Amino acid sequence: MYFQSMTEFWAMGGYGLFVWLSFGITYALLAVLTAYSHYQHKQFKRQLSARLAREQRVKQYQEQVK
Amino acid sequence: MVALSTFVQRELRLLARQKADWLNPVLFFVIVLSLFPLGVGPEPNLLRLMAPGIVWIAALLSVLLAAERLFKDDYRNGVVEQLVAARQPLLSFVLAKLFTNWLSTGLPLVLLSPLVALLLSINSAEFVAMLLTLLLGTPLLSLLSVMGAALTVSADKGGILLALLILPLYIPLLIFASSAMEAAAMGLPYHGQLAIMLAMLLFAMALIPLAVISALKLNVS
Amino acid sequence: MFKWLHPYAKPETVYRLCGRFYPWLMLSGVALLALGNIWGLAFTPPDYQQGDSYRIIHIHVPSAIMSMGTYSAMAIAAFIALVWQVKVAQWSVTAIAPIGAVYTAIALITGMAWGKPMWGTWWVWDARLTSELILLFLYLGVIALSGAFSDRQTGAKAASLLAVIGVINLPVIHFSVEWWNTLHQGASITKFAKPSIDPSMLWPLLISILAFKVLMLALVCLRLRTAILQNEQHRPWVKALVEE
Amino acid sequence: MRPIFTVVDSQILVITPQPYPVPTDELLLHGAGLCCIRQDRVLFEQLDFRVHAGELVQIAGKNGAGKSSLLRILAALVAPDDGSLYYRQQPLTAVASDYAANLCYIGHQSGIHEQLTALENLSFWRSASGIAKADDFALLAELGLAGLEDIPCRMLSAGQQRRVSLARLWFTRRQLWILDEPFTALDQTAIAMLQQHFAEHLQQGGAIVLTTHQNLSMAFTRQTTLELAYRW
Repeated sequence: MYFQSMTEFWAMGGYGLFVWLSFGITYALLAVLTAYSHYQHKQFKRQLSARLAREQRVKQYQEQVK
Repeated sequence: MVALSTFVQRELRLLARQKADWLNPVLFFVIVLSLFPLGVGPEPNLLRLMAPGIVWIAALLSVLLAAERLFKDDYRNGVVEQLVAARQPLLSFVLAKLFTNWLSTGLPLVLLSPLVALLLSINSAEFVAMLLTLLLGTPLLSLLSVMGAALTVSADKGGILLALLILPLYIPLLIFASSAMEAAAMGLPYHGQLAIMLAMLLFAMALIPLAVISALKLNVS
Repeated sequence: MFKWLHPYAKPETVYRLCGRFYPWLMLSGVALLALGNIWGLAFTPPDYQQGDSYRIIHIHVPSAIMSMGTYSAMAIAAFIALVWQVKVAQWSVTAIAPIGAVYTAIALITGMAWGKPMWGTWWVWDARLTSELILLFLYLGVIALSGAFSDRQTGAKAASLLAVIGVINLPVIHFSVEWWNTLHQGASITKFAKPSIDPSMLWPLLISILAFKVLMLALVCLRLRTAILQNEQHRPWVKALVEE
Repeated sequence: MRPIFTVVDSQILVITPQPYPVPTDELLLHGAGLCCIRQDRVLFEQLDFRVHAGELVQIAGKNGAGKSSLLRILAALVAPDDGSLYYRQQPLTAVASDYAANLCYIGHQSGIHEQLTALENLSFWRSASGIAKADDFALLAELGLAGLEDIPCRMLSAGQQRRVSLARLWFTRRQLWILDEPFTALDQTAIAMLQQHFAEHLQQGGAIVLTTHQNLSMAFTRQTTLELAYRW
């Protein structure tokens, strides 16, 4: 560890704001992109199973009519 | 090559019947130019300093405005689709579109340049540079905007999308054209910039018609 | 030439491969990023000129390098999509573009945060920052175009074409911006210097670059899986997959 | 393979369709295992499709059954999602130019620019298909458009516009016609005239693929109907 104490580490020699801002935004953006991609995947699977269920119902209905 | 002249003739005829299509962009160019002095103040030195940027940004906007409608009618009434199916005439169609698009939007800007020089208090050396850059640059601008128009012809939302696509591709042209005009203002030679613009134009002329053709093909699929 | 690739270009195979690789790529990406960044933040000496602010290099440089790298990956996929009509390649263009856009945004924001203490302002029309901004526009264009059509397939094809056009233009744009920058600002602005970097600083930087690369691959796997499902939703294997 | 109908740029004034070679049962277009997916629906799959010289193929089906999509696949505008097309036994992708040179495709949209007159539209399509100028007045008069030749097409009714669009079929020398809803907006006389023209084309060894809602009123010697079912 190069820094003497935790406070010094957070202060980053007076540049704390800029350093932690950059790192924070980077991690936040990467996390958001990952989470959003996961969400899209799940969401699509849900939509697809809903559609398959709907088609199933249509088929059942058509068979009843016959 | 299927009779390029008849295709050009058709486009010219359409331009003659739909004058608003090309008159509005030209008018828009003049309006934008006259708005700048109202915005930044009528100081001649300031205007002369800003002239390259103003002229080229106004030119971009007006050419984009004209390009947006370029393929819309022919897409809607099925001409594009049927030409794609016929394959052979497509290149002539695209070349005719490119040529008449420059004729109706690029050329008027070149012709209007004396007026621009008056409005922005540009001296004669700069005026010559502006004329030359407009002559070399507007065809390139037409090529780029026609490509953008072809890419987005079947898109649900046009307008802003077209600008977003073209903007990054347009930057080199903007840089070299305005730098040539600045060099002229300082009495420096600007052959280099013109040569680069010519090179970019030739490069674009070779590749962009092909890109337009494939863009039209994928838009009717 | 690409014949040997074809069996692997089957969407179902790609879907399964991506699913298998994703967790490992993601885990190792996060681990590498943590390693590189903690090393760079806490265990290297400060720069003698820039003090501790230089530590932003550990994300700025990797994201800037990988924003370009991601664009070339996207352009290669687009080229394959256009020439050999490989559908998976087409879909991967739309899957890659948002990742590249995020990397570019990171490079821009960290560049600004680095520039503030160095130059005194958040934004300077420096050649590299300007190039990154234009790159962001290119990415946004690809994303916007791929979503602008009612037909998903048309959107993917148009985005591929635009990506190829963009990569042809990228060098021209880059050099013109560089030239414009030297013309207008000369040496008055200190650019991000490329100092002879000390090995103790170099290792964490290299690890971070690798981390960004691995993370990009992981995200491509994840997003491509979704794209494959969306485009193949009528195939029996997708139905079987969802119903299970 | 050499196209049988080469386009000859001659200075003829009267349209004399070149005599087609002896009508044969040659298989012109063959689609094997065609599949089409639009948006989130499978329109059709495993569809086999054959068009012979001298044959008229009518594609019927409800709205949204995929008639137009099938035509667009046959016209090589869209690649099928599965399956492949063969033109004269050769894969379509290998002989695409030959195929396009023997194809006359008129889609759902007429291909008529509303700002141009009937004459101008016709001469545009003439030169687009590589055919020399000829007496379009006579042709338009034959189609019942006498006196409307030099009026912008936006002033014409939908049926009249459709006639201008279909006038192409009277001078084209392409063997295979692919027509999307050619009878839309046409009145009974025009429909009869068009079918008469179809019969002549078929007689000379041509082939026609068309979609229509209504049944054809004329009986053709060789006619196939393909009914596309609406699928969920």
